[in-house]
Amino acid sequence: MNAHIRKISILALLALAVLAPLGQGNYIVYVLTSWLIFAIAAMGLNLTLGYAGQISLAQASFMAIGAYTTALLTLSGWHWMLAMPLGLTACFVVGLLLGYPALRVKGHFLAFVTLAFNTLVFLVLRNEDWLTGGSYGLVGMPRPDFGLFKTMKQLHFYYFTLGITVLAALAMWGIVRSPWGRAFKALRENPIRAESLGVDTRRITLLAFAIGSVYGGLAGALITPLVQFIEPGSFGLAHSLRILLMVVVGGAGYFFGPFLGAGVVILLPEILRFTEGYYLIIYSALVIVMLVFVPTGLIGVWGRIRERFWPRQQVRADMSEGARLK
Amino acid sequence: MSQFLQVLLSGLATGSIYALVAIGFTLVWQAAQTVNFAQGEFVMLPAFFVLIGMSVFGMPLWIALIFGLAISIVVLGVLFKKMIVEPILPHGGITLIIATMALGILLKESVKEFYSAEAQPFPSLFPGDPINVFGAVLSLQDVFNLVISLGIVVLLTLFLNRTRTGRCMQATAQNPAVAEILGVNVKRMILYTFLINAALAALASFLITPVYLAKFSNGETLGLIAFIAAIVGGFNQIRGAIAGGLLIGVLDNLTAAYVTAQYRAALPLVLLIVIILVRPQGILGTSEGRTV
Amino acid sequence: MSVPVLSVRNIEKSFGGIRAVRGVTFEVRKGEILGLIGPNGSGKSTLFNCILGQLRPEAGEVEVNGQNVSGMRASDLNRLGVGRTFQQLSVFPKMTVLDNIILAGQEHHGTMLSRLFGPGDAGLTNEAERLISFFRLTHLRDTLAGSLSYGQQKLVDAAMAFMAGPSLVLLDEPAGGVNLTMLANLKERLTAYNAEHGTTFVVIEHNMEFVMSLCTRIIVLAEGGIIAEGKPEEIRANQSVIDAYLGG
Amino acid sequence: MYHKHLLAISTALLATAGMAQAQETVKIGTVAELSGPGAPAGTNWRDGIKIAVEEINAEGGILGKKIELSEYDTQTDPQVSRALVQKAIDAGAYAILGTIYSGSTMVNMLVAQQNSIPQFVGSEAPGIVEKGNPFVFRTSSGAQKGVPALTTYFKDTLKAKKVAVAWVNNEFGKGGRNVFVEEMKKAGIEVVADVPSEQAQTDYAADIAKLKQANPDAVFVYMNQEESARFLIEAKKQSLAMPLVGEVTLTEAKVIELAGGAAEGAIAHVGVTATATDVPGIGAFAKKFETTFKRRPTHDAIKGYVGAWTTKYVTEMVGELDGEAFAEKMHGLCLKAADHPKILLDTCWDDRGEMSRPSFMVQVKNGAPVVIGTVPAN
Repeated sequence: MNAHIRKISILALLALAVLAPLGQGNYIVYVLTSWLIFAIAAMGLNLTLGYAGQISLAQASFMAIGAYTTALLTLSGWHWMLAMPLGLTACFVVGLLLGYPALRVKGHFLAFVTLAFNTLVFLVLRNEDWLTGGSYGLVGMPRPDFGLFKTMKQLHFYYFTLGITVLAALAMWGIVRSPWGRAFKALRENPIRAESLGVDTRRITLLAFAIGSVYGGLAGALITPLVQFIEPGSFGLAHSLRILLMVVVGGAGYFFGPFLGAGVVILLPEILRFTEGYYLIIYSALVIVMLVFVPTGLIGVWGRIRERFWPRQQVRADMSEGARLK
Repeated sequence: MSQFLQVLLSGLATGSIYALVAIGFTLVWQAAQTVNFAQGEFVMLPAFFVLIGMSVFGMPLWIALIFGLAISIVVLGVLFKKMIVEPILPHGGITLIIATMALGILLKESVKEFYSAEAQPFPSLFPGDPINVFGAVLSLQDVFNLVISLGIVVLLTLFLNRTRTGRCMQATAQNPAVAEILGVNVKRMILYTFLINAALAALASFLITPVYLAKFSNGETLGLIAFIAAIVGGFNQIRGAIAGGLLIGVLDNLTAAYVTAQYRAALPLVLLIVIILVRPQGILGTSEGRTV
Repeated sequence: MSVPVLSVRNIEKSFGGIRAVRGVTFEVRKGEILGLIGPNGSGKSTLFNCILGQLRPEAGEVEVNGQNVSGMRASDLNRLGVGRTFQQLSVFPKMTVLDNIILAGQEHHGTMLSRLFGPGDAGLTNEAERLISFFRLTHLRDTLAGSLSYGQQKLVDAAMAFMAGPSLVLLDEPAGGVNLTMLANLKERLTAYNAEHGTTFVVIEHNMEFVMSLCTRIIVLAEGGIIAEGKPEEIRANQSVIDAYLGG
Repeated sequence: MYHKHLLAISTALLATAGMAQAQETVKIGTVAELSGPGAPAGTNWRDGIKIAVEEINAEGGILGKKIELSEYDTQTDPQVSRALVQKAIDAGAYAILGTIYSGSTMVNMLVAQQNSIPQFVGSEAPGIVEKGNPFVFRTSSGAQKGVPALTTYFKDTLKAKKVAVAWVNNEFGKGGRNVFVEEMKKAGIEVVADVPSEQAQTDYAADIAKLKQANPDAVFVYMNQEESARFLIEAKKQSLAMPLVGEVTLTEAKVIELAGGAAEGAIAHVGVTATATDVPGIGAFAKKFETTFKRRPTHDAIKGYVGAWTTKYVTEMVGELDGEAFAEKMHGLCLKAADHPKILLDTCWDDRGEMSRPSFMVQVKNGAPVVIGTVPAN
């Protein structure tokens, strides 16, 4: 029965996503599209952070790898549908190479390695201007054309992105529901016990990171045709941090957390417009307050409210907190 | 030759600042398992406290420095521990790391909006007279940076090894549970670590800002380099932090001068990956006994 | 004679000058239920952790079915057919009992890829349900493991150790904190499992009654060394064991 | 004197225009770097525009319609800037003023082009006018015009045989560096050291040591404000003896404030400068800006100011609110300061939107920039 309600609400949300841009100006459609794209990037990071419990500060760099690969190939005449998988493969391989040394050591080394990696990607994109256009970036990438369905119009591109997002979400759903997902969950709840049951913590974390990176690459592959201009500065550390906070704000380890978090981060500047430059101050302060009181993010806040007004069966006190970061 | 010497000496002077920041970072990591991603901002901020002291309250420089130090210890030491680390640490290390990232943004943006988005001049603490060393030029500032940070390391080591409080702090860092049984006031010892970290950050801030200028974004690269210095040098050693700091300072300058200026910022990453692969405990670190 | 299931040779481990385990050597044969007992601080937990690779001994070797496992990671050890339980509660509290048990088996089936693309239960539901009913937990199949009673969680913990069909299971204080009825149930089930599958057990336990009635052979440790070895009744009568427990 | 005169005129105009005011307004969108790293430039740009719009509205607006100014903050993010130009156009903007960072302009100018909306930008990267976009116009000369103006200075005044270039490795610095190297090649001057540095770099020891080793006759310094200041401080420390010549930034008030004594003697070529107070329009603007905002205007403020006023002048020459006609009129247009005082200096736009006007050589003497020569428009 609960699953029934869940199904209906997912369908309702999907319908909302289909109807939302109708009759809106190009700007709103653009904002909605970038919400979907960042939700994809955040979904990937959620796998790394929320499920495998590792901090990655390189999600924007993986977006860059996806974006530049797609841009270079589509500029040389490839179709987006062929260019994109190549970008994703590149992200997967780089993710493995980067994660391997970092995850060999205990502690939060992945955070530092990815932090430094973000700088490296920026430098390569800027310095190798024979390939990447250097600090001027790349411009004029075509939007994918599917014969009858052209995505040149903002609204069409939105639906194209929505379609890709739904597919990406379904793939993620599959991962989370597979034996893998169970292993992730076990890892998060009790890593030592999981290890003693044959769960290869190191390898599964590495793969989670690499798959999470692929989602970053997919988001990048979509940014390219959306903005039709990419430059190294759009994939800096600040953006990685922004995606990380999306995951945390939405609720790390919850399937729909990234959508919520990305929505908040993309839309908050609009809502807090009246505060002018203070919006980041307010936002970061709110994040800290949230982490003090409800570390499980906005989805956790909702859970608390529901628990308060419609209490369900009594749960043991030590178990009442939600899935949380280690 | 004089170019090499110049680059080497300047690298040591810069590296000594990295070392100061890295030491505080190491201490806090050991005592409270806190990885502070706002460490760079902790160095950016104290200079602004001094500027506020001078411009708003009209203090003379030396008073303003003491004022800046005191405020830093309260805000970056006590308040940081009480308002952020204490309530969030029970939720787990990752949550705390993310909170310190948000804190970094908060500090940076606050300075930008409430003080200035532009760089500000900062008074020099030492006369700028150049000292000629075999064709290389050092300022008195450089010399003091080096002397002060080495001095701090010596003093800190003496304090940790020779005083009762210092030994209690070490016991706390190694095994809080045992320290507690031995009658050490663990909470107070951890607080001391945060105070020392704040004081070191303030000191580093006062030493570099005359050259780097006071700007809200100054912490961005400094924080990263300090982490990497700490990891490269060896996390569980104060000596490690200073070795890592000096090493990065020198290598960074040598890379810029002789290898590639375009990729100089990649050096810390390369160093980090090499260390992780070859010697994860760091150059001077000892591998930790704890496995479970 | 065949190769011993577990062979421990000359294990040495010290902590800061205190020798917690001093050159312990023993073997366990197929189908045996070996009890490791000893007063607090006798080194049995340290020995246990050395065998399981959680601690790295300074000297000595551990072999499982003739293969050297010194320094092996826990997950690899498990894949060699070594199951274990933990002293503290070690179920996955936010997962159902069924999911707990399936997890314990899934890493032994298929590849990394097939676990990613395969069916959600990795085809293990039937096997898991058999084990659940063996441990008489069927009515709790879909309950979150975290909401079970302490004793029930101990049963789930034990069941997980058996899911992968191990040749050797190490039980770390299985009786600790479990009430009498549940304890009898646990002992009965372990014995039945041993009889049915011929699985070898090594048990660390404080509860003498439990050990004496469960085990076929007992090793007594004191101050890091073996002071006695034999059948339960021999141990019960051994003067040095009584001294070790009473006199220290 | 001039200032008072202006005020009198504007008050008089306000009085008459106020009565005949039409309800209709002209919407103009300021899309600028109001936060993020570009905030200092963006806020000056916006504030320059604010002064202009106040003046224009006081004079009755454009074609008798008041200007309704909307601000959009790009957070110095090109993607956001693109979205915001779209947003401004969705809201009915007749013209876009901004952005300043070339990276942002490169992307958002496509949107204005698609919608046939004229756009005045503060960016100086050469690429902007090389894309065949008929709707983009500069408010200051691009690097490929500004830097060549310096060639004669290096060649004739400094009589340099070998030079070095120290530049910040972003799209701004790289553009300037490329033009400079090209120019030196043409002039037959050898470039003996080519030293890139990072944006927000703090340690310039290695850079200066390299320059010292190369020992050129002069160094061309092409960096943003605070980087320039840190560079000058380190140069003084290592007593780098040759002349340091820059383009615009090196002698800006902010750089002098930051570098203190180390800025002494630095030379720069400046398009428009608030220090050129003997140009009447500039003096008046600087004064008004300072009383309104309690700080001195930068060249970005002047650029914004000129952009807003040009919008008015040219629209009234066209006689209607028509973006395409406006763009057509702009190409090849020259405005004389005598006829259009708020243009400040005689200014021309070519058929690509590039602008040219007389410029100045400035040197820091006794802690203040002093005009040491003028350079004719090129």
